[in-house]
Amino acid sequence: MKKLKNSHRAPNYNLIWGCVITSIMVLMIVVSFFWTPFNPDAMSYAEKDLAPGGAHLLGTDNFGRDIFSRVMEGAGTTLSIAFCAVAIGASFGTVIGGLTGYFGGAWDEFIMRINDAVTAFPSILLALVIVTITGSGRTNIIFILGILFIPSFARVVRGEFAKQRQMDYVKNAKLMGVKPGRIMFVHILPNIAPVLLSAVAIGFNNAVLAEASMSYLGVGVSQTEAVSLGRMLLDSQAYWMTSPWQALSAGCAISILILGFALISEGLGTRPMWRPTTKRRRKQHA
Amino acid sequence: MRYILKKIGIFVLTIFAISILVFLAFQIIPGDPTTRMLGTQATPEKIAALRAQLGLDRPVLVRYFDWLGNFLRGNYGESYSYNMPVHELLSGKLRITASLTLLSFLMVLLISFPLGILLARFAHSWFDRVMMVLNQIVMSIPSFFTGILFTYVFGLILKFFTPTNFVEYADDHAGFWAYLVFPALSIALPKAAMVIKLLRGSMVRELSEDYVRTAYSRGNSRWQVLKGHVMRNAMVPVVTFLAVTLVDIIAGSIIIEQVFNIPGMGRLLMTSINGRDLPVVQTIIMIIALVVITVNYIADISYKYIDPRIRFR
Amino acid sequence: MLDVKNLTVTFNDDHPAEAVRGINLHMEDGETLGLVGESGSGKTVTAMTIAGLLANDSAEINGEVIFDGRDLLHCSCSEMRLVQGKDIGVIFQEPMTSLDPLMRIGHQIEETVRLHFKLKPEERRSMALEVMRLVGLPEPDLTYKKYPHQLSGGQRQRAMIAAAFINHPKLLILDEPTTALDVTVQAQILDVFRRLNEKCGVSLLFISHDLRVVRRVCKKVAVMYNGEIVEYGDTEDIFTNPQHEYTKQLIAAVSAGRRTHV
Amino acid sequence: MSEPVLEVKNLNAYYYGNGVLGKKLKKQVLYDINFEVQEGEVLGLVGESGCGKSTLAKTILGLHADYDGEIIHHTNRPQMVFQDPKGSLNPAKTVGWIVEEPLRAYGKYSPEERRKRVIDMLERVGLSAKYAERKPRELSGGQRQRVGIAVALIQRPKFIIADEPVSALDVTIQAQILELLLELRRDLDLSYLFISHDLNVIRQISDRVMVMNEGRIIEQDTTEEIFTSPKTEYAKTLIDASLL
Repeated sequence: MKKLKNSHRAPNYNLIWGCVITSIMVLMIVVSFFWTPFNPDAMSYAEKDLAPGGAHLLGTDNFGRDIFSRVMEGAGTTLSIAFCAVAIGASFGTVIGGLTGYFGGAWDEFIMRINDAVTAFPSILLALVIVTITGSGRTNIIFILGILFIPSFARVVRGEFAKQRQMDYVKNAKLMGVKPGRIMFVHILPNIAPVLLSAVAIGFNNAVLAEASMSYLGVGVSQTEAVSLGRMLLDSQAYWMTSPWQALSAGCAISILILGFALISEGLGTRPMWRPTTKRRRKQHA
Repeated sequence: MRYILKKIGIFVLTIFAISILVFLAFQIIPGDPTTRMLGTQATPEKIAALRAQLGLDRPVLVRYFDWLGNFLRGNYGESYSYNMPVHELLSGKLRITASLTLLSFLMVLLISFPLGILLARFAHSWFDRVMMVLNQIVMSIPSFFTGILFTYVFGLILKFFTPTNFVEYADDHAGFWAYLVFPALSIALPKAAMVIKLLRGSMVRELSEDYVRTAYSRGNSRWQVLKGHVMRNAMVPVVTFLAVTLVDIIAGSIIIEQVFNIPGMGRLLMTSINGRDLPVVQTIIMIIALVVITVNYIADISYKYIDPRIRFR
Repeated sequence: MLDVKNLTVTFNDDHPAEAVRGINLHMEDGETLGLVGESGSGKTVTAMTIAGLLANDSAEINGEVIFDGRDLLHCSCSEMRLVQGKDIGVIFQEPMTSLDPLMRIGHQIEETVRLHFKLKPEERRSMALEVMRLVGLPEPDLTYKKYPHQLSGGQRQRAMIAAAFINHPKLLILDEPTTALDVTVQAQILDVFRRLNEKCGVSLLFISHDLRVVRRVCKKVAVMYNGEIVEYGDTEDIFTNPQHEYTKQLIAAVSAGRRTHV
Repeated sequence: MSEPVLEVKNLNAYYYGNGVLGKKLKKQVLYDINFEVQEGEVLGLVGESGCGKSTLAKTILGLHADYDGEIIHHTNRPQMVFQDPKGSLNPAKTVGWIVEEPLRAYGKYSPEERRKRVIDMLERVGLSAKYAERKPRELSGGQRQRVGIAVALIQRPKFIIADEPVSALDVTIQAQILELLLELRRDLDLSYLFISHDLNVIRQISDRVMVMNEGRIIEQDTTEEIFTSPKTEYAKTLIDASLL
């Protein structure tokens, strides 16, 4: 049986472009931890409202701060919050989803009801409610978004586990006497990896959007704590006439971050690179 | 018939559960409203008196039923910061947010259906690929950024509308709707992009089903197959998503009202969150919760008429 | 009635195994021809090419398929559509998925008529009920309003036959119509095909991997292996003295003789 | 006859669907099943799809819990060969890993010992060692089914339930797999409960045959008896439909 070559398959553009965009942004963020063209918070009245180009790649804002370094820093904050939130959501979600999906029974029904109830509400609304109770700020936002992502992850993982549980290879493993824990994580997990990764990518997508929205609404990362893209957008809105590039660069940064993750999830979800395309049905009439 | 009764039963039950949840959520909030109302000269006696006056010292259950009773009768209690009844505060704002949401939802339908079908018809062609890339980009741009772009391009430069002054419905009907067009569009665009992707994907998936092959074998043309068979089958997952989309639009309108400073419910929600004006927040959240449940309930019921298989479960 | 001359179909994407390498077939009016072979022998591709259902973006087809004097391979889609459903009916293997789940049975059966003839709704309805009775669907006027998921496998296959046969086509192409059915139901469906052939004179092109089924319905058999027809003749001759090695293997595997074992 | 390998006494099995308002709907699927499998015997079980054959197989092996009645295994670790070669092997792992997994669960052998046994078993079922590194999707249906058999046999069970092992395969390959199963029975003195809807396959491989209809065993006899003089009406129609 000749080994199936993957080369002549149409390359998975979504995944490639998604990785390219995301890695550029991540690279920029990692660099920003050590070095930024200018100190993001250094104000210099002389250089107020400079247009992009020259020393300041993206120009300066109304306080003379360099926008490019602020965007680098802001993207870092947004991404780090998103990362922690997704980490919480994915880990708890996978465990809860796995257990309920694999073992089923009353617990499965009960948790499924809660998942449906929570996911029926837009996450932003829930986040706003909790923020009223707990107050805003970076750590609060991380925990709020983290907890809010658990149900959506749990639902995806539960669905996949329940589906794989019916497969014969899982029954076979039970017959051999393989312990449930091993079946779940050694047998089933690798088979649902593509779907899981796609859910993580969607998680990032939503997390970045949620963080940016909350900061824009003024309930996210507070101004003193750290630079946030959402906050930059909010502050720069008033200075449209003088320095529109301030809002544009912040907004584009958010969009590019989201686009990167959206492309990755699109690429992973439908047709991961390493799985050859299923036989195309020869049905449609030309 | 029993099926519908069961559904109504669950509907009422869910509302009841949500009302308890919302009420409890706002009881566990640290800090007591009275301290803020009394401000600096808050002496223990004054606080106790005010608590008694507001009835905060009664057991939780009593307060809950009292609140629920008032809520159903339309009296949502006193706003802390504006110290006037909440329902007066809300009256005009509810209509603004509702019209913004419905206009936006209408736009989503008008944009996504024609385009979705067109892309399914020309699936895997260059046109399809280009549009899907565009679609992906539009989907990734957050609605508030689109809002800002619209205010900048259409407001300040092209002067289609003056960004900051909102036109009241009372004094100019046409102006009211004209002003809402761009905010609604900036909410609708990313949502429409998602619906297009789902509708196209669902139709392309249905096109590979066996019954499509049978339809071709009877002599149907490509359009006849799309219109007669695939459309309806593809609609089943789309309806679920439309219900979710409508709910997301409500959330989206809260943000967009900040961008276009529309004095709707969303804006009031934000100001009362920042001002920790709890009765107002509690009421708005409760109203949104009711709308969300009703929308999901209607979607649940509509499945029966779209997919007969569900009817007989 | 049907003349397939040197038909070759090659696929340029990932599964060359389904290629068809230059086959010739001939069918008179009212004839029943079995096309037998294992999965991958190209029998389904041949049938789909004749019925014009092969999406030729992925396949390269040459040769000729002369049907009533017209070469189906080289006519436009619109001309092809006039033939499909009117002169050629197709019945597929999976009764569960080959019917539109959201459309009533009667409506689907009538669709074949609606596409080809301008008739008043009552006329279409009576034609549908009449063909439903012909294929043995229970209480036609009740089943008319039902949805596919409310019928059993056998009933759904009968509905498929009714839809394909309502215009009394000259040729019925059957792609493994009984494989997905239970043994007892299989026998009844095969009888329906025989009745249609004997009473209404429709010719059958019967595709299957199961010799026993083909033997019950078809007078002539063509055995396909790896894209070529390796044996062609009357059913009984093929069964009594198969020439080709592969045909022998096929018959041995299915023969009822008990295998002697320790 | 020698000691029975498996005894099933008045076995009833149920399925719990979720009825209206969460009330559990109890649907009986198997009615009063009684039979034994003798050592070294191939007991055929034939019936149309949906008559409960697979449920019986799952219940006997403990994969389905809702039943009453007695199931007595006289051998340890009975194994199963599944119908769908695509689904019965873990798609993410290599063939070598899949066949070795039962030994890891068994936990008695060292890694080298395990690998040696895997290679022996693959050769025993007619696959060369080079297939060990391949993924299941790179194998043909017949090859995958051979791997399924290797997985079932590597723990040296004495009793195997084969649930429609050849139905998904082409006729010519079916014959090879049946041949292999009979060979293995002789060499490793196994006993089979062989389930199929195809009477022809049942006839080729079974010593005794049970005919099942809607959850009941309506006839049980030697293969000769069943095929020459079926007693029940249902068995007759089944046999006529299957004859050439």
